[in-house]
Amino acid sequence: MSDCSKLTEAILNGDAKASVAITKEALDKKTDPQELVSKYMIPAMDEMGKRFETGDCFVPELLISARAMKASLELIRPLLAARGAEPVGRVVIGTMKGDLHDIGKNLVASMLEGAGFEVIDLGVDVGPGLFIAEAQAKKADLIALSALLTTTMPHMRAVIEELKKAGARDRFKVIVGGAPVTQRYADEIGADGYSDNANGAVGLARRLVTA
Amino acid sequence: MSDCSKLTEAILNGDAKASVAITKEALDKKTDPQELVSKYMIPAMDEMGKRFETGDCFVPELLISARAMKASLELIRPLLAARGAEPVGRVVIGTMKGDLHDIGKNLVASMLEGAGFEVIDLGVDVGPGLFIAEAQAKKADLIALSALLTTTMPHMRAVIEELKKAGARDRFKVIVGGAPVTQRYADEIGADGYSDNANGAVGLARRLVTA
Amino acid sequence: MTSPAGAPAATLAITSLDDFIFGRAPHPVRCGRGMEIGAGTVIPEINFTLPPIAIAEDTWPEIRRQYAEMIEGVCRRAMELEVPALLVEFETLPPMTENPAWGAEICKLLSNTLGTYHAKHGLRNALRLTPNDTREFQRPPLLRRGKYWEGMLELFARAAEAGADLLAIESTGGKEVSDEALTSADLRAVVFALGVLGARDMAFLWKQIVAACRASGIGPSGDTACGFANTAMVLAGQKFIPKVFAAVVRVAAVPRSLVAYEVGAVGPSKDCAYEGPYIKAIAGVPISMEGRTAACAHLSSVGNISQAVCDCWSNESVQNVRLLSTNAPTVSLEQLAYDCRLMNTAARSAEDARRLRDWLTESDAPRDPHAWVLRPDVVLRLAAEIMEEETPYRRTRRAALAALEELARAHGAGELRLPPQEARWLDTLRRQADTLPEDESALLAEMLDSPAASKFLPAEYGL
Amino acid sequence: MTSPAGAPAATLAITSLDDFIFGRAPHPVRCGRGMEIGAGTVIPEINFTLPPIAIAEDTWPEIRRQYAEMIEGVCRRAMELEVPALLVEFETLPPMTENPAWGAEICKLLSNTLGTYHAKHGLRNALRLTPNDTREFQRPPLLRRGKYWEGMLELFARAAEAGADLLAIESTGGKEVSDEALTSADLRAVVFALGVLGARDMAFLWKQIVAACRASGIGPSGDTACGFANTAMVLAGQKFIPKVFAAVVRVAAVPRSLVAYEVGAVGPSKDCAYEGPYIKAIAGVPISMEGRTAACAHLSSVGNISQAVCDCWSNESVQNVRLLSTNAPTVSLEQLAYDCRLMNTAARSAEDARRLRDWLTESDAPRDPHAWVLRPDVVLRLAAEIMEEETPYRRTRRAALAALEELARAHGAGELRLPPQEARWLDTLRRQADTLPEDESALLAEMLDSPAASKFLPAEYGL
Ligand code: B12
Ligand code: B12
Ligand code: SF4
Ligand code: SF4
Ligand SMILES: [Zn+2]
Ligand SMILES: [Zn+2]
Ligand SMILES: [Zn+2]
Repeated sequence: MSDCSKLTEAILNGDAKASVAITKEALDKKTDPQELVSKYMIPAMDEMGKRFETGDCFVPELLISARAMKASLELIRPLLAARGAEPVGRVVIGTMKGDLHDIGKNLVASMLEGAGFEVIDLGVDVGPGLFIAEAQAKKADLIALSALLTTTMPHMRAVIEELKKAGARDRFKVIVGGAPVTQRYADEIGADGYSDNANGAVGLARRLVTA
Repeated sequence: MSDCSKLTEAILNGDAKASVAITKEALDKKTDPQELVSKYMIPAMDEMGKRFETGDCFVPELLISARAMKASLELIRPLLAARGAEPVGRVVIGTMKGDLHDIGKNLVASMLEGAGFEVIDLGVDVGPGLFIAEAQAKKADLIALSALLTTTMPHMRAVIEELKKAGARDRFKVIVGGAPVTQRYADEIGADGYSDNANGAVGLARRLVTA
Repeated sequence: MTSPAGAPAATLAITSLDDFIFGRAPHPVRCGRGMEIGAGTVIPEINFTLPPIAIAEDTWPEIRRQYAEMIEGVCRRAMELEVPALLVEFETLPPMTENPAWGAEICKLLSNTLGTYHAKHGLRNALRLTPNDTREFQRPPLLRRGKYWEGMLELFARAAEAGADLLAIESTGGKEVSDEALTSADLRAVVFALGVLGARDMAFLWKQIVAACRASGIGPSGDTACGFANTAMVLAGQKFIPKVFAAVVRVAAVPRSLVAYEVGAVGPSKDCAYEGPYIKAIAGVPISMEGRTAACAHLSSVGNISQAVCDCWSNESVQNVRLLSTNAPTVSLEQLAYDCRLMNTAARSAEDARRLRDWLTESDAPRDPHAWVLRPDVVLRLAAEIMEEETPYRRTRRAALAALEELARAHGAGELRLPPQEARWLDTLRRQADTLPEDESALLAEMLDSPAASKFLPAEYGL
Repeated sequence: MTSPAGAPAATLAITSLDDFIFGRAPHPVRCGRGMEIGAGTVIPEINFTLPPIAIAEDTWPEIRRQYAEMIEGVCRRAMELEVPALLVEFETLPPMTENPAWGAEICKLLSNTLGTYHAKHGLRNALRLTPNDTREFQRPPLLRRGKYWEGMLELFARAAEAGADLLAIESTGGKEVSDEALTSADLRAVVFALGVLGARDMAFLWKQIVAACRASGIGPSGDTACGFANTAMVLAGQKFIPKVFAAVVRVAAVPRSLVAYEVGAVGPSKDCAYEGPYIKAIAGVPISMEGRTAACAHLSSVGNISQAVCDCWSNESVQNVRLLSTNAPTVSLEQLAYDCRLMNTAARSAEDARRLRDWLTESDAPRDPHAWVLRPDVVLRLAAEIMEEETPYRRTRRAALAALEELARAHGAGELRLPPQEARWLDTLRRQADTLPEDESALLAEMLDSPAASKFLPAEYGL
């Protein structure tokens, strides 16, 4: 089993080919897929997150690692699903109506995927109705809202209000972010969480799905 | 009667001695006191207001004129009162609790006096209770609130709320001012008026008492 | 030095460092009410916007009130501070471009107040209208047709009647490819987005803008690589991508921005176009710049050097929030006015202007690669290199190569400090750049065959 | 010139204009974590405060969160911008002085973060604590006893333990007479408030502060005539009182502010003490100044000239509101940092430092009387005149006379532009000043016999 540590390394290096190969080999050897994820893959992404925090690496490197992780996960997911195991969590994400800024949202989406979440990305300029419809249809755990314009922030409140009206507020955790959004604003509109960066969004999402 | 125009001039020059002398003389000649006020004195202060607006004079000059006007008014008021006429209006003014800035408030008070209002100045650091008690005791028309600190602005709302609780909101017009106060804030707390300067405060007070 | 001896420096409008100073451009622009830009005096350019508020029918009176308050506060203070002239930029918010009547109404409101301050108080001024490039509201964007494009055309056409003196834009063609290229530090895709797609869109778009301006007698001012190079700069500022990468993107953005001036834009360039010094050196038009005074809009690593050769000095954008003194737009105006006073005082002697320019330069340049590529001397050298090439693509490729070489040289010579995690990216990027084909069609073919192809519509670029 | 030949210029710490520059003071101050002020480098001083919020038990956690956010944002950006050092001023809000435990708690919070940034990132820094002078909460004020004075004494005593490196104050003794004197442009009463009352209170108060600092090993920094001369400046800025009057009040405030340094304060002076240049010239201590960068707190007519001979450069105060980029305190810090970079770059050569100083000076001085009296050359001349007198009262009187004469001279010579409604006040004020008795006790007797007497308690001034 000790060669599985190479999986960690492959993800750290962002080497998708290697990570897929090692994953295949491990699965052929009947390694527990859950263990592969929790012991070798998640720690790799956590380490990348740390390096990013300390300024030792940049987003492009983070994204490449996330892609390697995702490639391996694609092999593992069917196995976990067959066992009845669910992904870490399912997230519907998008940028608010009238807002086209998606760089931050895309980063959050990629990092969530890298951390093992299933991400349904609705893109930009997304109205409250679509968020809710998709979250219900895809049985999401989380709705993640991004806004970069102060003029589009109010739509975040609208999503939460619409959820309440639909009697579905309890079924989803709602997290919010984007440069003008603050913890105070998140509290004010009754969101379940806020983070000012993509790494933080991952930690937040993890806490909320296990809560 | 045409020498009464000298009264206007005396007030414009801030010459209290002259203005008192002319007033006395006019009253001796049985000139209508109401006419003295409305035809010769108020126009003088209005003219000073205009000069101030255009930058042709400064507050010290304004204050001296207001003092001349006040001195003459002191002779006239008893006569008007005897006839049953009231002053233009009665104003209770003060700076909010916790706030010691009074330069602006004092200017507003002086200008109101100059414009013929009776002004009861409660000073600085005044709590909501005192404003209301004094306004009731003195049968004021207006309550004028001044705040220079954003931390003391909230007490303005408190005055209005307390008035409501006491069932006395309709009995007084409440006007607010001071550097951090805005028209929007005034609207938000349900004040009857706002002005960002002492001259404006006079116009505002006049409109409100005649409304 | 990177510039080979005998480079055709003659293609630059400014060839000598001595002539490359703030306030003075080879081709000054007259506009508005008694204003001349680039004729020896640096002019403050103020931009302001709404605080959080929905833009709708029922909020419209409040929105009008806000703009009236902002322009009044700014004009009054400008007059009190005796600014030599005042340039006001009105950058619409997207709903005001989609609904051009709204944009025109606010524009008119601003222009009326400016007119009054000129008539009554002699305040020289001009109004620059910057409609949004809303075409990217759908992806892949339709660049030459559809409702967004129609809305933009309508606002261009109404600009003069609405009181604008200058027209500008922050155009986005090519950005649909650039965005992901930036977060992946994919220099190849960035060069494609700027040099192939962006440059083509600029040529198309700016011909239309210049035509609209000529038809109505107002000035086609300028554009910016904001969607590309500023996005990179902001991402680098947040430590998301390497700063050296963002610096290279800046230089690589020059040929795209230049297209506007080649087809008739006259300046001033847009404040957020930090590639402005290159444009001034090459095309000779006056430029607007922003730096520390724009900290209200974004933090910056080029807060001083950005001022070195500016002709207008801007705050980028500030919301109408209340500060302890007064509203934020008036505060910004005051800061700009004093900065301009200082520059214009120094500029009473050309030698002193150069001194101030050099201190502004030296104070930032050694600390940051983005600042380094804005050094006036570096600008002149790299601009000359870029202009050795004929086509936008080749210029963009050359710009990236030259910038990388200059950064490596400066770092090697100890003139530019870089932390190790930055320095190692110089090699990574160099390897990427070296494989860029000389021939544009080779890169195009390659891109059409890559995942990026799903992001753009070739026909919208005339491809 | 007003200064008679043979003036005892030797009483000034700085006698030559050549030595009167920014960043360098005869008596530098070492403090905090590796910081030296006035030793050749201009240092940014940042001050921030709460947005609208009540200060109470239940809001306390939010208040702590706000200060934590502000200091963290400021320190991070200071580090990223590589400032030479960072001075943070914590000016308490009145409830934090009345309840010293609150003031001490926030002070500690700030000091802890500063400590961490020094230890982890090598950021040199120091913390200046400025308790409020709450004594004027009652009028007439009790200056030497009562609960307000007790609260202040307690906070002075706790400053060191709470992590402060420097102690300052904006003292107000005499203001109870000054306020009305200002709105009535009563120069006589102003001179009394400053030269008789204010100076006496300063001597009393500063002996206490110096003793408290010596006992705990921190630095007694400085005071300001904010309550007097800045009130006048703001009133003049709003066109309430003549600008020439406010300018005279500024110079007349010098002898009062000076008392602090005579009894042991070592600097830096308070940022809002625009009389700082006089203090530096006379006492040789480093000074903190503010100008265009403090537009967030008040608009100013001395935005550039105030910087000419500063040692710390400040934003005065900004609320923690959100701007487009980030929080306002971080934005202020960025602006200060770039300004300091420019000054420190110019200061690599003393000759260049003087050049920059002179442009800063020239850019403001001819336009405004308050700016005029801050001209470094005017400062040296008037300071020498002031120091020909022995007592605070006689210095204050002389200061007013000298300032009036200088303004009249400069106006007459066409060096200072004044509109007619301003110019005529020069005579009005001169007539007032000429009747000021040479003898302090004559003025005192006169005042005790006037309506002003009801406003102050002589015993509180040891009278
Ligand atoms: C790049 C950019 C653009 C690009 C957009 C490219 C794109 N595809 O996204 C372009 C040039 C097109 C653009 C256009 C406009 N922009 Co813009 N833009 C920016 C800029 C420079 C950077 C934004 C960015 O990508 N940051 C980097 C990312 C990684 O950070 P981020 O988005 O904050 O995301 C991070 C966190 O916030 C968090 N996060 C984000 N989402 C979420 C969600 C959740 C759930 C969580 C937990 C966390 C989280 O994690 C992310 C990663 O760490 C900002 C300035 C700035 N300093 O922010 C202005 C800015 C946002 N734009 C602004 C404006 C005004 C506009 C325009 C209206 C300009 C105009 N007049 O045309 C248009 C609007 C178009 C529209 N309708 O949306 C203003 C917004 C003002 C306001 N507050 O309302 C800003 C602040 C610029 C400014 N200073 O004025 N813009
Ligand atoms: C002078 C002054 C002082 C003096 C006060 C002298 C006095 N007796 O009033 C002194 C030095 C003592 C002082 C102390 C403090 N101050 Co102070 N002060 C000022 C200053 C410089 C000028 C205020 C002033 O007199 N303006 C001139 C007058 C004429 O204008 P005005 O008050 O706005 O009034 C006009 C209008 O608003 C209107 N108006 C006023 N009242 C009313 C009422 C009505 C009904 C109407 C219709 C109109 C109206 O008409 C007036 C005439 O046109 C301002 C800065 C500024 N730019 O405003 C800071 C300022 C108000 N002070 C401030 C602070 C923080 C303080 C202190 C807390 C400082 C400290 N840390 O110790 C203490 C607080 C003491 C206390 N508890 O009140 C902050 C307030 C921040 C905030 N928004 O909360 C300010 C804004 C300074 C700053 N930039 O930080 N201050
Ligand atoms: S530079 Fe910043 S603010 Fe200016 S246009 Fe670009 S994103 Fe918008
Ligand atoms: S200068 Fe303004 S802000 Fe500073 S202390 Fe004085 S009043 Fe307060
Ligand atoms: Zn832009
Ligand atoms: Zn802009
Ligand atoms: Zn102060």
